[in-house]
Parts: sequence; structure tokens; C-alpha cells
Amino acid sequence: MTLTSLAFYLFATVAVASSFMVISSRNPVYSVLFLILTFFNAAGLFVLLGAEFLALILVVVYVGAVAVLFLFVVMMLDIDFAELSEGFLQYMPIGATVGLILLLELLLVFGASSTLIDTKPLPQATPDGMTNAEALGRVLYTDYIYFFQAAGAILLVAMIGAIVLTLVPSNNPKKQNIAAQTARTRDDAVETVDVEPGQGI
Amino acid sequence: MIGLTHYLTLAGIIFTIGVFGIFLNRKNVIIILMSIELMLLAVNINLVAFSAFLGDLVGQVFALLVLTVAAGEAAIGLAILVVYFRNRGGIAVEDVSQMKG
Amino acid sequence: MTDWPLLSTITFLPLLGALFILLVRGDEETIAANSRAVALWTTVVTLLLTLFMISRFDGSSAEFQFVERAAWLLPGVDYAMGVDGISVLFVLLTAALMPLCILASWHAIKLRVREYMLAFLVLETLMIGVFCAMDIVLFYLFFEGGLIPMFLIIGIWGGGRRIYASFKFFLYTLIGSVLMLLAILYMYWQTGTTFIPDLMAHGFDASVQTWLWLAFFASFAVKMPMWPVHTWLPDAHVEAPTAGSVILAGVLLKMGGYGFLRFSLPLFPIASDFFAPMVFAMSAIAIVYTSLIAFAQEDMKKLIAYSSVAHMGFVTMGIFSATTQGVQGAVFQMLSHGWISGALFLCVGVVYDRMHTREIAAYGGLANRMPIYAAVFMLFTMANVGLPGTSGFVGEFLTILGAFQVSTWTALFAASGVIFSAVYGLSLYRRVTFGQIEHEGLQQIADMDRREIFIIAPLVAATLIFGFWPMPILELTAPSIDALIAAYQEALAAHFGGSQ
Amino acid sequence: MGTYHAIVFFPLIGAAIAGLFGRLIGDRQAEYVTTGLLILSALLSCISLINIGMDGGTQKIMVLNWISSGGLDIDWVLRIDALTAVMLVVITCVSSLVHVYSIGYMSHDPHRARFFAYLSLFTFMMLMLVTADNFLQLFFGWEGVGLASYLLIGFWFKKASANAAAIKAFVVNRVGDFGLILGMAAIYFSVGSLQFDTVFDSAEALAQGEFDFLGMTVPMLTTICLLLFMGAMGKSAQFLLHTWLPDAMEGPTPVSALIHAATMVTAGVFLVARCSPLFELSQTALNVVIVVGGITAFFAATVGLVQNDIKRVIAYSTCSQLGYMFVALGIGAYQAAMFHLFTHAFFKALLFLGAGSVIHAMGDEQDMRKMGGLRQLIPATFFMMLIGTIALTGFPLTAGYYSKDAIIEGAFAAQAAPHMFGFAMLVIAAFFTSFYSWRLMFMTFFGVSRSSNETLSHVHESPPVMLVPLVVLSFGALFAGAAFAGLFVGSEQTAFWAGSIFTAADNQILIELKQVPGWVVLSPLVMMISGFALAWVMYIYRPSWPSEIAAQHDLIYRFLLNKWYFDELYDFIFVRPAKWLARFFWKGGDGFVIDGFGPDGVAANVLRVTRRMVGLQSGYVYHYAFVMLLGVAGIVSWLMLTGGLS
Amino acid sequence: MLQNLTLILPEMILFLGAMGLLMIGAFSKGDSTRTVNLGAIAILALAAATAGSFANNAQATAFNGAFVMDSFAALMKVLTFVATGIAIIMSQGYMRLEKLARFEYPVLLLLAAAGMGMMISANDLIALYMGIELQSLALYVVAAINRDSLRSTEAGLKYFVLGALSSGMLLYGASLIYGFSGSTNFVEIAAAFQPQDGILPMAQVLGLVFLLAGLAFKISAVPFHMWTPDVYEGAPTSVTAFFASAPKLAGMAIFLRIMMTGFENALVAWQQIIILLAILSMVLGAFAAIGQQNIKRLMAYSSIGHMGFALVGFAAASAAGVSSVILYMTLYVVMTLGTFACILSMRQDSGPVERISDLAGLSQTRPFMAFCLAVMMFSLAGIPPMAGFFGKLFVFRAAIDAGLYSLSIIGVLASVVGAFYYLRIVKVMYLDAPADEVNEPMPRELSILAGVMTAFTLLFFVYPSPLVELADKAGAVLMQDGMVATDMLQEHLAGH
Repeated sequence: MTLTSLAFYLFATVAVASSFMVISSRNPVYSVLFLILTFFNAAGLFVLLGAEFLALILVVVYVGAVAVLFLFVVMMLDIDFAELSEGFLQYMPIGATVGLILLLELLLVFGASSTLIDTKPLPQATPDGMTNAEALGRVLYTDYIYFFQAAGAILLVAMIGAIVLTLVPSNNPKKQNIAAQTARTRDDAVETVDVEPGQGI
Repeated sequence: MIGLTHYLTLAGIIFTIGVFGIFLNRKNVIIILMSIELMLLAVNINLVAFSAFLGDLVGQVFALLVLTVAAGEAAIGLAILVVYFRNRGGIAVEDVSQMKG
Repeated sequence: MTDWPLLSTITFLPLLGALFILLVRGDEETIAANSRAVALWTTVVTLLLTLFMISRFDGSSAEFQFVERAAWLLPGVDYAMGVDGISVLFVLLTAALMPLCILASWHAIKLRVREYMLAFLVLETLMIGVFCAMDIVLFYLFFEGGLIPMFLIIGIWGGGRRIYASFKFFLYTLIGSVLMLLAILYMYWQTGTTFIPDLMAHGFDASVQTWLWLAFFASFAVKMPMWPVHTWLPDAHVEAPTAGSVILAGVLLKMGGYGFLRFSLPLFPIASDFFAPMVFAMSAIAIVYTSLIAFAQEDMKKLIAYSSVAHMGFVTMGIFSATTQGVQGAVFQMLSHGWISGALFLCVGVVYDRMHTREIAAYGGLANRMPIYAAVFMLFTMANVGLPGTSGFVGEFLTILGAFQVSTWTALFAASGVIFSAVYGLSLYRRVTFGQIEHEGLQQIADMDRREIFIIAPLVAATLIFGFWPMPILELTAPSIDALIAAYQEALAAHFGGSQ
Repeated sequence: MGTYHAIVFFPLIGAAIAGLFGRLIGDRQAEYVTTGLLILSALLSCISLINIGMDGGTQKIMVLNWISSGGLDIDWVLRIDALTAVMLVVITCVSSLVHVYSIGYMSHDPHRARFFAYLSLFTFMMLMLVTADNFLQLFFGWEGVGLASYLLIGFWFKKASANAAAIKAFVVNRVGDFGLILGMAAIYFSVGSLQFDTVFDSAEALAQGEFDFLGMTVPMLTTICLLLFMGAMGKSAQFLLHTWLPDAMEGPTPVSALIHAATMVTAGVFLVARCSPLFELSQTALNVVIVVGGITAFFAATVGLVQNDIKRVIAYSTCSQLGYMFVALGIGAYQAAMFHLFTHAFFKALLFLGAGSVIHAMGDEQDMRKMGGLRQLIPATFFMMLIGTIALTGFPLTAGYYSKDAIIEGAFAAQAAPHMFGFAMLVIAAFFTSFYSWRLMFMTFFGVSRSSNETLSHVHESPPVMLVPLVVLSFGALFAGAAFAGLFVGSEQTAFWAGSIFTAADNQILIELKQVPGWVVLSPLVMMISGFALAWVMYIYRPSWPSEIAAQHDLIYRFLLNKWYFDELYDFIFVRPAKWLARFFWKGGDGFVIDGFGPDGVAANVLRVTRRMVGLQSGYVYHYAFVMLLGVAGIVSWLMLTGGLS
Repeated sequence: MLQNLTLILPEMILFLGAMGLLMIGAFSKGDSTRTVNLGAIAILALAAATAGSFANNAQATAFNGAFVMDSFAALMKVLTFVATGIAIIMSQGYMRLEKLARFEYPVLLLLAAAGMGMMISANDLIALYMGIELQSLALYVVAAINRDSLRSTEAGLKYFVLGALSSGMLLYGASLIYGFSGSTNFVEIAAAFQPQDGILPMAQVLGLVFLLAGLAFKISAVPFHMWTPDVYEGAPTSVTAFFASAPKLAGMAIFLRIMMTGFENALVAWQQIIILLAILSMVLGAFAAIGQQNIKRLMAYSSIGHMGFALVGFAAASAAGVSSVILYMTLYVVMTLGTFACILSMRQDSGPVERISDLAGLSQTRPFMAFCLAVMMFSLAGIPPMAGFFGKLFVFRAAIDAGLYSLSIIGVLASVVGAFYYLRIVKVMYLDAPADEVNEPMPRELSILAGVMTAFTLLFFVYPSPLVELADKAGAVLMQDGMVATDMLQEHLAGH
């Protein structure tokens, strides 16, 4: 067993185990943490596959942003940790059966089909003399500019959407009016009144 | 020797776990969102593995875009979840059933 | 022949009238009055145009006449109109019954008059279109389009169970016709055309004919209606307003028979021949079975409706006997049943308008107070029974004659209908008009007024004139029917000759 | 030319005037118009009979083309030959007398115009029947008289029993028509025409032919004849289809005289006589005719023995006499049948009208048990009735004697088994005839009155307008036999009928019947006398006997009184099952099976499926996701299992 | 590069327009919703016109074959953009009355429209995915746009969760296709996806199934339809109107394109699936709608059923089939928008009403609206001479031509069952006594729209040929694209 294999099995086992924990932990906070763990392991696998840039992005974007966002929300929503309901156990067998059948079918097919690619000599995805990031960058801004821009549009939609849904405009925003403030004179602010004794204003 | 099949199998397992997470989960919706992330991760593993074994960068580009979109999707999903929580006061999956029939 | 598209004019004139009604403004009373007037005049003008068309119709030719053809939907699916000796009379029947229906609804319909007249005018367009269409897709368009106004007529202005009846009517007939649609599409795929004369010339494969025939049969048998898919008819008839029943019995049922003649026999002769025994069996059952049921009815309209089913049994029997007498008899029977059953429904309408019940038991002794009504009702009862000298007899006899040549068993059962029709017809008449007046409400019942007599008079005339002298109709239809039978026999000969 | 048009269409014109404008012109005028037109028609008929009698031959007058469809070509044609001419005379004469009589009889009825319209309409239809040149026209008249009969029986439409009787008459007739229609269809099928001459010309060919009928191969001619005879049975109230005739007495009495004695019921006889070219060639059919006729003669006579309603007695007598006529037809003595038809018309109309007169006198009382001793009170009526009775019983030299004896002798002459059966039946019937006729006379006119004094005080002789027709008819009843025997069945018959009745070459029945043994000739006379004697003993000499005998033989008495329980039998085997079937088909067939499994059932199932489908839509996201997964898994599994994706 | 930009001009217009409007909305003082709405409509019109200008162009690709523009795409884009525009017009009044009027809504719709344009023109799995996501994200947001309503947010949540699941499936399928074909381009996929020894490579078939499931979700074909009723019901009505129209068009367009060009050689595999989806959709659509009380929910099932009918033409997998689907979708969108124009007008003083029983006696209280709705219902039921009948006529024609008899028979029978619930609405409006429920007058823009749609539906039969010809042409072009793929396959084979 080579080191690569060892690394693969390590990452793979941890990834599967932690992803299972994601869906089975009682506490959503743990789920998020296990999700992060899964991502780390996946990043490791990416490195094994020679996709360093993606591995990095996965850690930076996912763990750094998305998973933390999850964590925020979980904390913010203050959800009580419900027990597994009756329904879960009731539907577990049939759901699991169907899922496992599907998985088995997938694996069966992969086992039969992927040998074709497996046996090929391994060409480099990243051209020689170039880092993975550089290679990606070269195609991303040229051949795949269309997709890149589309991704931008999607992020724009996500932004607008998040704002539309969650931004609560305040009814009386306290804004500074600098011009008005600086243009204020003493006369505007202070009035001298002669008060007759015993009369009041 | 770790071949493509290994990666595909791994991705298949994670994908299935993600799907399981969606329909076996009764606790709260946020787990479902995480399950979706798992599914997308599985897809990414697939794509990167293919990219590697095909010697073709397209898979990685695709994976990159999936990551980007997944981030956007997560943002929208969480936003919807938050507004839903505001209305309902909870996010238990079984509560999300006002409309049926 | 002029170039003026006469048939299209006749067909779409009522639609124009309908649009005109839409434009009527004013308070409710004014709208009602004007709607009635517009509807009446539209139908009358349509009738006049139809008469003009018939006067220009060459009765000695078997060809389609006044043919119009224009590109329409797809290559081979054209807007094509034309009439031959078979269809021209149905156009006339429709055009002639419509003014009577409008008149019959003059006072009976008080609510939503505008919509009512609209529905009738639209219905007229669709009905005439069915008989004029020379393209089968166009035919289907009109054929099924007619469901909408009829659905509304039954549903809005009908009786107590109108909703059940209208749904039953609509869905029952729809389910039959959708299968026909598939058959039409198949034919189009095979031939690349839906122009009826071209299809007739095509000659479908024998095995294909079977399926196509069945699909068409599903549609027409329901429409006809044949046993055992007749159960929508009693409900529809009972609940429909009088004029609705008249049109239903007078024209809509005829579409099925017309369809058999226009499509089943000429397009699928081998299948028609193959299935003829089945049709005979169904016809025979229809005649005996529904006649018996009619006997047990307690509702006047239901009784007449069941009797219609029995009479349509004669029609199917005659058509599939594929003999000149049989087919001519069937055509004649359809036309004659058109005005006889129409008149019977009008007769029911006359008393219904006065008493608001169709229960036979609620009447009795009407002859005491309503001699004219009794006489008219007697005439149409006898015509329905098939007494010689009325038009009801000619068709019945010819169909029996035709059927006898092909199947004596069928003729036997059909002839037994002669007995049954007398039983239920006369017992209905007796229970309604004879005896003492026993119901308090009937003491002051008035005889038919001038409007009612005016409506019924043309039907009386038609019944008697064509009873004694059916030749105009027979002569007009003869060339087309002869051509039809000849082509049919030829196709059969070719098939059976070829297979040996 | 014009004459025949006039004969046929005058009654129609009368009917139209009286029917459509009766209320306009008044009852009295309607009566006069119709009666006048009919008398004219009758006179013309008599003239034409004389003409025909002189020159023989057949005239055809085309009126209008009626139906022509493919090979079928049918015209409205007036066909006048000797057979028609005889019928014309019978119809128009009796009808005009009945019209006249009705003026008196119906004088208190509020709907006289309608009544006369019906009467004239009936006459017209009857004339159409007898002048028909083809089966279809005959059928028109046939059904037309049925209609008129229906209208007349039900004339008093307020009376439930009259309405029931009217429907019964029409429906039972229709049973016969059922056969007639099939017969016509069979004729057209085998000959290709319905025109009499064409059909008769191919009779020989038909006799050889066979065809497939109801899955059996049957001889053509016999089948056709039997089907036609079925029609005749219905119209002429023969055994099994006779039940309507007694009930038809619910109609006004003149109607009974005209329709149910003299004319309509004889249409069946006319039909068979008209179709003699066909029947003559089918011995089987003829045998059936004999047997049915014989049974009818016997059966109706037995029932007539015990009836108490004066009109019913005569009605059963009519039925019985029709049986005689059919036996005559069956033995091939068509002329004799026509002769009896002719004479019977006179004396039976006379009896009915006389009975009407009695009823009129008794204030609408028809039960003979409430009569008696009327001889002195209404002597003229009594006298006329007496003439009718002796004519009916076949008293020598009266009309009935000639015609009836000819039939009885003819039946004996042929010697074959069916003929002998017919003979026996007729002889017994002759005895019964005599008995019930005299029973009627004795119960009505002799003895002491059994009616209330109140009724008796109103008894009065009928007005002249009613008596005159009686007188005219009684002349016929007395002398028509002697006067016409030679023409109808005697030496001049061949010339007289002039081919309008066909007899086969070997059919010499009219000659043979003169050569029967003496006891045969005497037998009717003996029967008549013994019948009279028995009636005298039972109703004059020992009036207590009838009830005693009835009590002793209760079973038989009831059997006869209830007309052999035919109505009950029919009710049991036809009417009730039909009603039951009707309801069964309606509720069970249409309601339960067709609607239940058809539209309603489908609708219910659709709703059930709908509920289940909607139930799937639970609102839970995980269910939805699961369904999606199930979809994918299902499709994948399916594709993997079906495997061969080529 | 210039050609690239020319071809994506419609999408660019939409995207840039959306950003421009976003600026206007964000920086203008006061309520700018109306301006933005009008701007959005104008931009959509411009985009539609631009797309329409490609109608007669030969097929052209951009961005290394990732983006394709042909007359099929042009037609579908025009329809989609117009439908989106109409949805915005219809939403104005409703959103204002419901206090939902926000300038972001039209912007999101514009972005969704851009996504739909990308979908329609996608010729590459990545382009397909990006288009779908751009559209879907916008749709998730607008479904939940009534953020104070539990039902709206629930709709958004359900839509999102299930949409994400479907995206996941689609992506998983796409990854497999990519991996085993070696390319994401449809044409190259077609070349690589070929039967070997008469058997299709199972791994690719597996990918196809997942991909197909994702696409079926977009057009809500059974069993991937489950979100539809709930989302239709929960989302604000004007959003539902939009959901029922434009996205269906776009989804069907990309579905057609990918199957006809990318998986042309896998016909045997996907045709069976499409047939299955068609049957299930027609049957479920027909049956499940019967019991509905909420008209929006009913329309959801109705749209499921109609997708089933469109899939019947799809299953024929012929030029006639494609053109029939195009025609069917066009007519469906017209009828649906017309129907929603009426549904949007259902208001009481207290607010919008959605129950079918609220329509009772509408023919007497609001005859025009009742008439329009009745015409739409008969048309949806497929009764001639309404336009809907012709849609059915064409799809069944295609199916019959392809020999799919059982499918056709099941289809027509389902249409009869479906006719029942459409009739029920007519019954409620025309046959029932007025309940005096709907009492607000019909807004002018809605009545104009409803009138136009009704007139189109009613009079389509008079002169159907222009639309039929357009659809025919588009269908032929798409099939030709498929042919191009076949040619490439041939070359590919020849190369080996």
C-alpha cells in the first residue's frame, strides 16, 4: 500500500464517517463541525488528485465562509435539539433500503464502467510547467469567461435574494445631515426670552 | 493503486448520505441544507476525479463553478430559512407542512 | 354555382348573430327582448339561406356540392366545406328546428336570456358545421365544440339534477370522441390528408380498419346513443330545457348516425362488414331493452328519451345493413325522428311550462281541457309509434326491410319494437291526456296558445306530408346513398375477392 | 275513375271536416256532412259492385308515388277488383248505416263531431285497406283502422276501462302486425317487390324456394304465409290474439257494430283471401289457418255461452264466426269465406245495433241478468234482433244459412285430418252459437224483467233514425244470402270473382262441398235446433237450471266465464314479466350495471384514486424528496433490469 | 468574440438592464417600483425583439460551443421573455395591493429571464447548470418574497430544498456524463454516447437518468413534481402566474435540446423514461386536481398534467414531436397566463381569494371575467375549437406518427378525466348561484390581458398557420442540430 493509497483511505474514511455524522448528530452545531471536517478531508482528496487550487478554495470558501455561515444561523435561530421522532425509525428501513439499492446500483455500474478510464495512462490535468492555479486561471478567463460571468450573475442574484428576504428596513433611520449641521447658527438653536416674574412663558 | 472507481465509490457514498440526510431527517431544516452541501461535495469529488483521470481541466472548472454556486445557494437557503423561522418560530421539518393535499 | 361561400355563410351566420347579441345594450328587459328578436331573425335568415341553398342543390348528383376549400391547419388539413345528398337534409333539419327552438324558449326562459340565445346560436353554427365539414378534423372541431353550448344549456337552464346531467353528457360524449381523434390522427399519418373524399379513395388496410372503426364507433355510438352507452341521454333530456331537448333529440343524436354514414361505412367497409353483427346485436338489444325501460318510466321526458334510444336502434340497424333500403330508411328515420321527438319534447314543454312538473302521474285528463293539445300529442305519439301515414313509419319500415335482407334475427327484434313502442307510447298518452282530471292544478289549465300552435304546426305538417309522400327526401338522398352502397360493395368484393 | 276516388276519399273529407272544423261548424253539421258523404260513397260502391260484377277485371288508379328506395317501389294506388268491390260495399253500406244510427245513438254525447270524424276516418282507412295494390298500402289501411279502432274504443276517454281496452286492442293488433311486417320484409327479400301482382306472379317460384330465417332454413312461401297470417290473426281476433275484441266493447255500440263486427275484424279474412295465390300453394299454411280458425270458432263459442254482458256475447259470437271464415279460407273456399264475411256483416251489425238499441232503451245497462221481458216494451228492436239471431244461427234461407253451411260442408268435403278437425269444431260451435244466441234473446226479451222499476219506467223504443238502419240491415240479414249465394259461391262465382281470388287447378272445393253426404248437410240445422231447444229449456222452461248447472260444474263454469283465463294467463306470462323486466332493466340494467360500472362507477373510482393521490401530497418535504429518490431509483432499476438498451 | 457577444445579446440586455434597474431602485429616492417595473417590461421587450431577430439565422454557437443560437432558441426565448414581461405586468396591481411591491422583484425576474435565456441556449452541461441555477435562485427568492407570510416562506423553503436536491441530482448526472464522455459539450457527448455492441454504456445512462430527473423537476413532471402544488399555492399569486409560465417554457426547451442533441443516440433509454413521465404526469395531473378547493393548487396539478401532454409530443422524438411540444407549450403559456389574469382579479374587500367556491355565480356578477375564465378552462380541457385542442391535436399527432398508441390512448383518457375539473370551474361560475364573493372590479391591465389571451385562445383556430409554421421550423432546426450531432458521430466513428 503506497502512501497515496493510505492517504486516500484515511481521507475517504474520515470523510464518509464525518458526513454520516453530519446527518445523524443531534446537535446541529456538531453537524456543522462535522461538515467542516468532511470538507477538510475532501480538500485532502483534491490535493491527492492534483487539484490544489480547488482544495484551497474548498477550505477557504467553504470552511471559511459557508460553514461559518451555517454556524451563525444555527446559533442565531436558537433551535432546541429535538429528539429523533417516531417517524424516523418508522421510515428508516424503507428509506434506507431504497437508498442502498440506488447506491449498490451506482457502484455496480462504476465497477463495470470505470475500468475503461482507469487503465488509461494518467495524463496530467494541469499542463506541464504550470501551477494548477495558473492553468485554471488561464482557461477560466478565456475559454470559460461565459461561465465565469454567469457565476457572477448567480452571486448577484444570491446577494439580492438574501437582502430582499432578510433586510428589514428601519422606519426611522437616523441619518446625519452634515450640511444642516454645519449651517446651524446660534440663532437657530438658542432663543433668549425675557420672562416676567410670576408669569411663566 | 487508487483508481477512478475508488473516487466514484466515495462520491457515491457521500452523495447517498446527502440524499439520506434530506429525507430521513426530521429534526430541522438546517441539516437538510447541510445534506445538500454534502451532495454537492460528492459531485465535486466526482468532477475532480474525472478531471484528473481524463487529464482535462474542464472538470476542475466545473467543480469551481459548482462551489461558487453552492455558496450562493447556501446564502439563499439560509435566508429563506431565516425568514421562515421568523414566521413560524421554529424550523422543525415536520412543521413545514402548512400546504398539502 | 356562384363563388360566394354559401355554406360558410350559412354556418357562420348564427355566430354573427351571437356577436350581435353581445352588442345589445340596455336594461335587463331590453336585453332579453332584443336578444330574443336577434336570435329569431338570425335563425330565420339562416333557414331562408338554407332553403335557397337547397333550391340550388342538384339532387341528381352524388357529388359534394357548394364545395369550399382553403388552406388551414396543416398540409392536407384544410378548411373544406361541402354538402351531398345525405348531409344537405341534416343542414336543413338543423336550420329548420332552430327558429322553433327559439320560439319555444320565448317565454319559458326568463333568466339570462342573452346567454341562452348566445348558446343556441353558437350551437347552431357548430351543428351546421358538423354536417357541412368535408374535412375530418374540421368535422371533429364542430362535432366536439357542440358540447360546450349544450353543456351550458343543460347546466344553466336545466332542471333539478342539471349538474349531474350536464357533466354526464359532457364527459360521456367526450370520452367517446377522443378516441376518434386518435383514429383521425392515425389516418392523417397514413394518408397525409384529412379531406373526406380523399380518405374515401384511400382504402385502408383491413387490419387497420378494425381499430379505426372501433375508435370511430366509440364516438358515434355514444353520440347516437347506442346501448349500452346510452345512459347519458335520459338524464340529459330530462334536465335540459325544452328547446335543449328538442335540439338534443332533433339534431345532436343524428350526428352519430351521420358519422356512421359519412365515415364508418365508406372509410372502413371491411370493418363495417365485420362488425355489422355486433351492431345488429346492439341495435336489437337497444330496441327491446330501452323500449321496455321506457315503459317503466314515470317522467315524461325520460320516457321519450328512452324511446329515442330505441329509435336510434333502428337507425344503426339500417345503416349497417348496408342496403339501399336500410340506409335510406336510416337517414329518413333520423330526419323524421328529428322532428317527431322534437315535437314530443315540445309537447312536454307545453304542459311543463304550465305545471312545472314532468311527472306523468301529475297529469291525467288533459284532453278535457286541452283538445288541441291532445290532438297534436296524439299525432306525434302515433308518429313515434310508427303508424303508417306518419313519417315515423317510413324509416322504421325501410330499416326493417333493409335489416331483414341481412339478418332476420335483427329484423325480428326490430319488428318487436313495433309492439313495444305502442305499449309505452300509448300508455304515456293515456296517462297524460285521458281519464278524469284529478289534480286540482289541472282544472284551469289552458290549451295551447297561438304561439305554441305556430311552433308545432310545421312539425305536424312535416310528419304528415313526409308520411304520405316521403319521396322528396328519398329522391334527394338516393344518388349519394346509391354511390355509398356501390362503393361499399365494391370494396367488400375487392377485399374478399382478393383474399381468396 | 272519379268514382273510386270519391268512394275512398269522401270519408276522408268528411273526417277532416268533422275533425278539424267540428267545433266551428257544430256537431249537427258535422254529423250531416260525414253521414251524407258516406251515403254517397255507399251508393257509388254499390254501383261499382254492379259494374265489376258485370265486366269483371281489375282496375288500378294511380294516386301518388309513395316510397321508392332502391328496388323498392311503392305507390298509392286504388286497386279495384271483385274482392275489393265486395268489401267496398260492405264497408260503405254498414258504415253509412252506422253513421245514421249514431246520429240517434250518440245524440246526448258532447263530442259528437269527434265521434263522426273518427267513424269516417275509420271508413277511409278501411277503404284504403281494401283498395290497396301492394302490401304496404294494405298495411297503411291496416294500421289506420287500428288507430281508428283505438280512438273509437277509447272514445269515452274519461272511462279508465275504455282507455285500457283501447290500448289493449292496439297492442294486441300490433302483435299481429309484427308478423305482418316481417312477412312483408320476407316478401320483399324473396320477390323484390311488394306489389300484389308481382308477388302473386312469383308465387310458384316462392313455393319452390327456401331461405334462411332465424338461423333455420325454411320454405319461403309457407313462412311468408304464416307471417301474414299472424297479422290476420291479430286483426281478426283469432285464438291467442283474440283477447282485445271482447274488451273493445267498451267503445260506443255503433263502433262495435261497424268495427268489431262488420269491417275491421274481417280485414284478416280479406288479407288471406287477397293473398290466396300465396296461401293456395302452401298446404301447411292452410292447415294452420284451419286449425286456428276451428279452435277460435269453438273457443269463442264456449265462452259466449256464459257471458252476461249483452255486447260481450255478441263479441264472442263475432270471434267465433271469424273462426268460421278462417276455416273456410283454410280449406280453400275463399269465396265461401268472403260470402260469410258479407252476410255476417249484415246480421252481426244488425245484432250489435239492436243490442245498442236495447242498451239505449235500458239506460246504458248491458248486463242481461238485469234485463228480461223487453219484448213488449221495445217490440221493433226485438223483432230486428230476432231476425239477426236466426240469421246468425243459420236458420234456413236466411243469410247465415247459406254462408255458414257452405263452410261446414266444405270442411267436411276435403276429408283431410285438419279439415275434419275444423269440421268437428264448426259443428259443435254451431250448436253453441244457437244456444247462446237464443240465450241472449230469452234473457233479454222473454221472461220477467229483472231490472229495477225505475229503469223500466224509462224504457222506450229507439227513435226512427236508429231503427231505420236496423230495418235496412235486417233486410240484408234475411236476403243477402239467398241473393248473392250464386254469385259468391255458386255457379257464377268464377265469372264474378274474375280472378281476384286465386284457386289452384285441383281446388274444386266449391263443387265438392255440394256433394257431401246428407247428414253433413243436415248437421248444422240439427245443431241449430238443438241449441235453440236447450236454450228454451234452460231459460224459459226451467230458468233455475242455469245457476244449478253452474253451481254443479263450478270449475268449468268459471273457466268459461273467465274466458279460459286468457287475460290472466297473458298477464302472468307477458304483462307482468314485461313490467318486471322493464323495472329490472331500468334499475338493474341501466341504473346498477351500466351507470354503476359505467359513468357513476368510474366517477366514484376516479374520486377514490384522487383521494389516494392527494394523500401522497402530504406536505412534508422529506416525503417529497423520497418520492423523487424513488423515481430515480425506480428508473435506474428498471433500466438495469430491462438491460438491453439497444 | 464579437460574434460571441452578438449571440448573447438578449441575455446581456437582460443582465445589464437588471443591474441598471437595480441601481435605479437602490439609489432613487422614494418608491421607484413603478419605474423599475416599466423599465423591466421595456427591457424584456427589447430582449425579446433581439432574440426574435435571430429567428431566421442559421445555427450559430459561441464560447467554444457552450452557447447556441438557432431559430428554436430564438422562438423559445421570445416566448419566455414575453411571458416574463406579461407576468410583471400582471403582478403590478397585485403586488401593490398586497403591499409586496418592491423594485427587487422585477430585477429578480429579469435575472431569472436571463437564466432562462442561458438555459434555452445552453449547449454544454456547465452552461446548462449555470442557466438553471441563475433562474432557480431567483425563483426561490421570489417564491418567498412575501416574507411575512408563513405560506409564502414555506413555499420558498420547500421549493429551495427540493430544487437544491434536484440540482444535486442533475449535477451528479452531469458529472457522470462528463466523466464517461470526456466532455461537457452536447455535441461531443452525443458523439461519445454511443451503443457498443448494441448496448448503451450503463454509466452514461445512469448519468442521463440523474440529469433527466433534475430537468424533469424543472418542468414538474411526475414523480419530480411534488413541490409544484405547495409552491403554487403558497407563493403570491402573481409569482405563481410567473412560475406556471416562463420557467416551464425554458425548462422544456433545454430538456428538448439536451435530449435531441446531446442524447440523440440514447433515444431508446430516454424515450421510455419520457413515456413513463408523460403517463404519470397526465394521470396524476388529471386525478389529483379533481379534489382541489384552491384554484392555485388546481392550476398546479393542471400544469403537471399539461407537462405530461407536452411530454407525449416529446416522447415521439421527431421533428413533428418537437414542434408539437413547442406549440403546446406556447398555447399552454397563453392559457395559463390568461387564467391567472382572472385568478389575480379574484378579490374581495378584504383581499385576494383563492377558493374555487369563491367563483360561484361569477357569470352573473362579472360576466367578462367568467367568460374569459370559461374559455380558458375549456381550452385547457382541450375542447375544440379552443386553442388548447390544437395543442393536444399536435402532440397526439406526433405520438401517433411515432407509433405510441398506448401512450396516446392513456393520454386522451386522462384528458377526459382532466376535463372534469375544468368543467367544475365552469360549473361553479355558470351553474351555481352567485355567492357574491368576488366583488372587486377587474383591474384594467388584467382585463386587457385576459381579453387578449381569450381572444387568442378562442380565435386561434381561424388562422393557426403562422404559429404552426414557426413551431415546425423551430422543431426542424432542433432536429437538425441533432442531425449535426449524428454527423459528428459518423465522423467520430470513421476516425476510429
